[in-house]
Parts: sequence; structure tokens; C-alpha cells
Amino acid sequence: MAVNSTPILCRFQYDCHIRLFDVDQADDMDAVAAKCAAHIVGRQVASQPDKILRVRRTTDDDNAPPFPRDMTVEAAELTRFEQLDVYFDVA
Amino acid sequence: MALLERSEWYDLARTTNWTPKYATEDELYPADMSDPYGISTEEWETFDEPYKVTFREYVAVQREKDTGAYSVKTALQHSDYYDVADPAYLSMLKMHYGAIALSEYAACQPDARTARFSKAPGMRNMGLFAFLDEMRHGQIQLWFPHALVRKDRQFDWAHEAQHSNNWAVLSGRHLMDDVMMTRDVPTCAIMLSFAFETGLTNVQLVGLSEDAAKVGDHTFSNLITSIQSDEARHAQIGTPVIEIMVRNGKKAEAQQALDIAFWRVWRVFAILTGVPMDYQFPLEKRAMSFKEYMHEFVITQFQRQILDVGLDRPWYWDHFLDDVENHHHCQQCGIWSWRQTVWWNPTAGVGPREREWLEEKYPGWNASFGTYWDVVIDNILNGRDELAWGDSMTAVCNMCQIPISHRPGPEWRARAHQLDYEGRRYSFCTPVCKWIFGTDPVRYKDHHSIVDRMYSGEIEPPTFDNILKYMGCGEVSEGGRDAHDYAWIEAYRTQPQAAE
Amino acid sequence: MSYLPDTSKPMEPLKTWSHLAGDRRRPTEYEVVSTNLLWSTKDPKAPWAMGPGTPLTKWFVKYRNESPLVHDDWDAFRDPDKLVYRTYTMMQDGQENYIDGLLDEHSKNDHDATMPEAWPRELARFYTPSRYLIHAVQMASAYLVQLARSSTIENCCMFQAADQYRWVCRIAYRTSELAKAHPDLGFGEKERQIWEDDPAWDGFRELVERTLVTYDWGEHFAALQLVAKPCVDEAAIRQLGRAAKNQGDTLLGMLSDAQLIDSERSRRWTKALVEFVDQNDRNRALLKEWIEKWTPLGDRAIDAYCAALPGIEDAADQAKAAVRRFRADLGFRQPQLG
Amino acid sequence: MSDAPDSGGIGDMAGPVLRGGEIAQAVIEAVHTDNPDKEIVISDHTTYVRVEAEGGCIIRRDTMEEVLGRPFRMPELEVNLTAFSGQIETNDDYTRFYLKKDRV
Repeated sequence: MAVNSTPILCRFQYDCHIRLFDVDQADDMDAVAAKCAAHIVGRQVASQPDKILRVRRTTDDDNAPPFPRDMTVEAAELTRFEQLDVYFDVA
Repeated sequence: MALLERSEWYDLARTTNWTPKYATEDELYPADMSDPYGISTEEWETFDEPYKVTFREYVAVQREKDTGAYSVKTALQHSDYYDVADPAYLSMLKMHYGAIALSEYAACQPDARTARFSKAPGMRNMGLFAFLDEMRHGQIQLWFPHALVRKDRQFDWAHEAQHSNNWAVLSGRHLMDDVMMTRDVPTCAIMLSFAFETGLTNVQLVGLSEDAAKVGDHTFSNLITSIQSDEARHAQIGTPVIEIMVRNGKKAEAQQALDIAFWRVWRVFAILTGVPMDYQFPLEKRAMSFKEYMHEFVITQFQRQILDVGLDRPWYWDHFLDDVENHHHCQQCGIWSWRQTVWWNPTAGVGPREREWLEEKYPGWNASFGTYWDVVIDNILNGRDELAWGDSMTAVCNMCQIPISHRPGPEWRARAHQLDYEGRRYSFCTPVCKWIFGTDPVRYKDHHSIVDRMYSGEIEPPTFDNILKYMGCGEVSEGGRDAHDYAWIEAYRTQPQAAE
Repeated sequence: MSYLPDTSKPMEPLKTWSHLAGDRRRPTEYEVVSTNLLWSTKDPKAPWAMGPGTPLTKWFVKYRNESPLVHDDWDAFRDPDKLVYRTYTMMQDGQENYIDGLLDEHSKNDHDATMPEAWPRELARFYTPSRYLIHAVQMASAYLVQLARSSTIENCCMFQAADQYRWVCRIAYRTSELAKAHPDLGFGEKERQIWEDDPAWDGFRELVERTLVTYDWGEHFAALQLVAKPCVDEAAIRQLGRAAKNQGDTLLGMLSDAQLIDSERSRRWTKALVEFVDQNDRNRALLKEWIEKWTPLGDRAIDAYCAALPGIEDAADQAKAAVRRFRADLGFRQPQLG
Repeated sequence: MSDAPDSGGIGDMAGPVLRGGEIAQAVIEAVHTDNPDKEIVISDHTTYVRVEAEGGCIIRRDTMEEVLGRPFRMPELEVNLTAFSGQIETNDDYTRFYLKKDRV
């Protein structure tokens, strides 16, 4: 595992499983979402080409605001095994 | 006949407590082994085993059982049944034997703890029969699959699984080590005898036998019901223990033991039993759905027994009822998608007719689980095999060690329930597994799940290839592939409308 | 990174379990179903998935894994009788049929009512209280099961514990019969008191109580299998059986003979296990040390019991000599009795 | 069927679950003889037969001997008794399935 990477838990919209991915400190949220989607969308979750993907912290009420798309993992202060919602949104 | 009836002498055979002189009572029966609850010896001596058996009766009855079980096998040995059996059915056998054979044998040790350390003499004797029973179950469930290892190397897992670090085995072993290998005598009686054996083995060993008989495998059907007849007897160790604890002001402790073990056993048994019943058996051979068996044997029969011995339904009962509707369906999704990580060849079991049946038995199945399979089916139909395999790691629960999953589709319910404890972040599949951790963190906190091992250096480097090797896939035998090599997808070509 | 299974080199088919595949001959049923079944023996520090602070984890680490009796490969042990569950129940069902026949026949012949007058009183003192002793050996055997170092050892210990309960049942049965024939002798009522208070039993009581609380697996094995059980079997079974035959109590004589068949089997695997650990010099010294530590307790138990046994003068000497012959057969020579 | 207030509609039935075969058929016959006042509910699956009655039922050795036309010892029942609902009481002369709450 690279020094700059952090394992996160991905709660991908419509998916059955919580997944585990390594993301880099320098990744922005679009990159994080893309890393997750590469292993999920078109495999177990149908693609939605007209939508974009947003990332937010998983919370009990499912209402955390999304991170800005260009915010990095480092700036978002994501910690080891932090759980993130990755979800479809209108472009 | 001038022989005495059992009742004329049986009580003497269980009047064997004496007051020690050369050791203290606490040395002879240490609290960690015998009773951390501080109930008096006199109270334990009221233990009255409901299902009585003597040595003489035991060897006669058990000999007859074995004569029955082994003779069916001899008769069928040359029938080449397994050469023509549905590959999905063989997968069920591989999964069953790998998970069960050595686990049954492992139960000899906690039963021996009862035979040595129980303060109730009758209970000590019953513990003795229980370990003999479990030796039987271990041995007979090694002997039967051993005959199949020549036909198919995946049957080697019947012996090897528990020596491996396969994710499914880590899950089963964590359960066994928790509820039976590391518990004192009375707690183990509630967890193993009552929650496990009275509560949940019926569904596995009686329910599955009906489907196996319909498929034509009378060897297996007969074997597992014969095993269950032993379980039905020695499981009765639990009931009097609960009564004694309730009577001595330890109801809350007994309740907690039940609540922990029932959930833990359920999480594993739902996979071992639910997946075969609802996916692996051919549709026309299914007698009932897993859910219907659960209602008959657990939600009705066992719930009645819980209330009858003076305990309450586990606090999470509603959550459990919901889990009956989704947990094994989730795991079926995962096992099939990550089939390279298991030692059997999973069947998808989601042809158009099967989906109709699933929707009928589990209303709403198509709107949730169906969305997952729609994508899979579309990929296979269009020749995109490489997309029909799971290629990332899933998070696993730090209690049950099972991939954290929940109903897919519009409901989107999967979620890890997390806890930060002494600087480490733990993830759980449900609030129940998280609650169990909290009942005794010292017991649970040091364990590393397969995911933790990827980051601890134990699997180095943690590539998918290395993880597979670590789990024994490609080592003990090849890992799994689709049981029917996608033959089931043809039904969608003739009925394309069913796919979407 | 590849995630698809590599199917380029299909794995070789097997003829038996992979762990037995190295053997040239075809494995027996015994080997197929008995070998390498424990999963807790790999990591000496962590037998179970539960943490090191869990009481039972500590127990297994301390008393099993850190026992001074060591071997590099406990799983290599084999039971000389190669018993499996199926053959054990078959064999013992046959043996129990024989016992049923004995009991039935003697009952029809009014055996209990026609014994010499003084003998039932002796049975109340020397025979029926032995269910406590035999049960104590049952408990001690169960401890060997719980902490067994391998499944092949565990199986031998399970059969031994079961044999002990077999005889607890038969003693209880006889106690009830004797109570019917001799209602005034305290059969079925006074056994505990005699076991706890009669000096004839005190040595055995000390021997088995101390054995029971010896929790190190290695020392428990030595104390039970090399001292306590042989002493019990030679005195409270064989010498009692001799006394019974002298008194014309053919039934107890025959029951004792039948019980000793089980004891012989116990000695066969005990001998095999001693020879198995003997590959290590330290083990031999250790076993010798334990035998020397426990022998005085065993001798004292035999002396106390046999001295009071009616009708046979040499019972204690015979019993002690027999125990020493057994140990000599294992290569442990002890000074001749004076 | 009378439900206890908190029993969630699970009833109060008790009885054996037997492997299909000669003994199961004999039990079905015997249980009617031995529990004349009770309505016996039989659910016949292929490999197992569930026999239940409200509050439980009893199976007597004498009756089994009569039905089978041969000597019968209660422990023989175990060979075919794969499960049961409620509690069990085993005896030389009978085996009883019952619920504790009904026991006075």
C-alpha cells in the first residue's frame, strides 16, 4: 500500500455491498468517485451516463452535503476506513 | 426379562458430586470454566436432563443409526449418482462439508468441558454423550465426501477448509471460537445447546434433507436427519441451565447469552442453508423456501421454546425478521460475483422462472435484488464475461466476518455501522453485530478480519491474486466458477423480455 | 491486477485428502476420518479468534500450548486400535449385550439373595461407592479431551471417558439390584458418605482429587494415565474382582473382567503415546519426574484400599506390582517393591 | 389455538418431528390413541413428519408395542426423532412433549 493512500469504505448508491478502495491523498472527489465506479458501475450497478457522481460522508440521516468535486482527500481529512456515499446526481 | 428398568437406577448414575478434601471446590470447579455467575452447587444439582439416555441405550441406538446411515451410502456408492448430479447440487455438498465437518468435530471440546467442569453431574454425563455425538458427526461427514475427492478436487475442502484462511471459513471459525470454544459451561449451554442446536440446526439438517431427497440424494438426506436426531437429544442440555439461571436471578445474563449466540449463528447459517434452498436446488425440487422453513422451525417452533423457558425474544427480533428477507439474498449476490474466492462452483439461480419463484416467495425481490442481477445478466448475454466477476474487495463485518451488504436497488440500504475503539475503527454489518462487540470488547478487539489483514502486512502485497492464494483458492483446489458455465442464460435469449 | 481465476494449469486430481496424499499406501477409514482435525493448534499464542485476554484463551495457552511435554507434530500420533466412532459403538454394543446377559442370568438365579452372608456388606463398602471413583476418572479423562493436542489423541480420550461412564452406569445398576435384595445395608444411600469418610477410600480420593486439579495437559496425562487410572484399575477393579471370585460372587468377578478389557485398550494407546513423545529426551525425563512425584500417592491409595479388602492378603502387592509392570513396559523402571 | 398475549401468534403446539418411515407411521397411530381428547395435527413432508397437538402430546410404550406388534423400548424412538417442538420428557413407559407454561 502506497504511503499516500488511504483505505475508504464505499457505499455506492443502489449497490448491494459496501466496498473497500484505496484512494490517494491527492485525489479529488471526482477521482474518488471514478475509482469506485470503475469496479461497480456496469458490473453490479447499472450505469447512468447522463448523471455525474457526487461524494459525501455517510451519516445516519443520509443528508450530509456533498464534498466539492475538486476537494482532495487530504483537504476533506478522510481517515482510514471512513465510509463515503457515492451517488448519482444531475450533471 | 429380569433386567431393571432405567428409572430404577438412573438417578444413582448421576449422583456423583462429592465434597472435595484435597482440593478446594473453587480449584475443582474454577469460575472461568464452571460458573462465573456464582450459583450454588446445590442449585446446579437440581439439573434434570429432560432427554435421558444410558450408556447401554446409547451404544445400541447409535449403532442402529450408523447401520442405517452407512448402509444407504454402500447401496448408492456404485450408482454413480454424483456423476449425473446437477453441478449446483454438488456445490451445495462442497459448501456444506467444508463448513460443517470439522466444526462438528470441534464441538467435542466444549462438550468435554461440560463433561469435566459442570457442577451438575447429570449435565456432565450429557456432555459426554454430546462429544461422542460430535465425533460421529465429524467422522461421518468426512467419510462421505472423501469418496468424492477422486471425482472432484474441490471436495478436499471438506477436510482442508477449516485449516485455511478462506473468508467464509474465517467467518465460521470466529463464530465457533466465540460461542463454543471460549465460553464457560453454563454460557456455552445457552449459546451452543440452546441457541445453536435447539434453535438453528433444524433448518439446516431437517429442512435441507427434504430438498436433498427430492433431488434423489438419499444418502445425504438420510445422513443429515440422522445427525439431527443426535442434536435433538444433546441440545437438551441448554433448557435446564436456563431454568436454573432464571430461578437464581440471572435471567439478564442468560438472555444476553441467547441474544449474542442466536444472532451470530443465524448470520452464518442463513448462508449455509438459505443459499442452497433458494438458489442451488433446482426449482422443481424445492419443497419450500428458506423463509418458510425459518418460519416453521425458528420463528414459530424456537420462539415458542424461548418464551417457554422463561426468556424473551431477542431485543433485535424485528431486525432479525427483516434479515430473514434479505441477508442470504445479499450473500448469494456476493458469493456468485466473487465466486473465485470460494471452494464450490456457485450457481446463479436467477433464470426467468427462478426469478418468478423468488418474487412470489419474497415479494419485492425483483425491484431490489433483481436490479443487481439485471446488470450481471446483461453482461453475460452480451459476452462481457470479464465484467461478470467481482474485482474489488468488499468491506467485511468485524463481528460476523461476512461482507457488509444489504438490499440493493432503489432502497439502497447497505451501510457499515462503525465504532472507534482504542484508536482502531471497526465496521459492522448491522447494529446487532455492533452491539455484540460492546458486550465484551476485550474478547473481540484484537481479531483481524480479512480486510484488516490486507493492511497489517499479513497479506503482502495485498493484491487480489495474493488474497486468493491466502484464502486457499488455487492452492487447495481451484476457486469457484459458474456452476453451469452460464448455460442458464439461454433462457433469456428465448425470453428476452424477462431480462429487463 | 488479475482477478479472474487462472485456468491455464488445472490442478491434479486427488486420490485422498491432500494432507494424506504423500503416503504411498491407501489410507484407512481410521486415517480418513480421524487425522488433523483441530484448528486451534497452529498458533501457540492465539488458539482462538478471541483475544488474548479471554479467560479460556489464557487457559489453552498456559495449560496446553505451554505444557512442558512437547512434540513437533502431535498430529502424527495414531491410535493402535484405530477405533472410529462407528466401530466403537458397534464393539461396545456387543460388550453391553454380554453384560445384559450376565445380569439377566444372575438375576434369574437369585444371585444377590444367595451370596455368603458377610459379602453384601463388603460390597456396600468396597464396590458400590466406586461409582464416585470411576466418575472422577471419567471427569479427568474429559479434561484430556478438552485440551487434547491432536484429534487422534482426543479420540482415544473420548472413548476412555465413555468407557468410564459405561461402568458408572453398571455400578449404579448393581447398586439398585443390591438395594432390593438387601434393603438394610444402605445400598444407594451411603455411598457418598463411605467415599468421603472411609479410610479405605481416602487414598484414592486424594489421588483423583489432586489429579483433577492438575491442569497442565502433560502432567495431567502422566498423573492420570501412568498412575491414577492404572492404580484404580488394578486395585478397585482387578483385586476387588479377585476378592469377589473368592467369595463366590461370580457376577462381580465377571463384571470386573469385562471392565478390564476397556482398561487394556486404554493402556495400549497410553503406551503408544508415551512411545510417541519419547522421541524427545526431555519428555522422558519429564515423565519420569512426574511418575516419581505421583507414585507415592498411587501406592498409598492401593495400600489403603487393599489392606481392608477381605479375603486376599496379597492384594496390595499384586496391584502395585501390576502397575509397575505396566510402567516398566513403557520403559520406566522403578525400584522393586520391598 | 390460543395465543399467549406476547407470543406473537406462534400458538402453543408441541410434539415430535420424525423421519418418515415405519416408526413415524406407528407414532401417528399411537398418538391418536394416547391423546384421545386432542386434535392431532400431522404435517407430512417427504423426509419428515411433524406431529403436534395443542399443549403437547404423549406417546406410550404399550401403545407403540400394540401398533407395531412387537416389543418396543422408548429409546428406539430416538433413531427417528429428528426434532420436536416444545419440551420433552423421556421415561421408560412414555415420551411426552409439552410446554412448561402448561405444567402445574
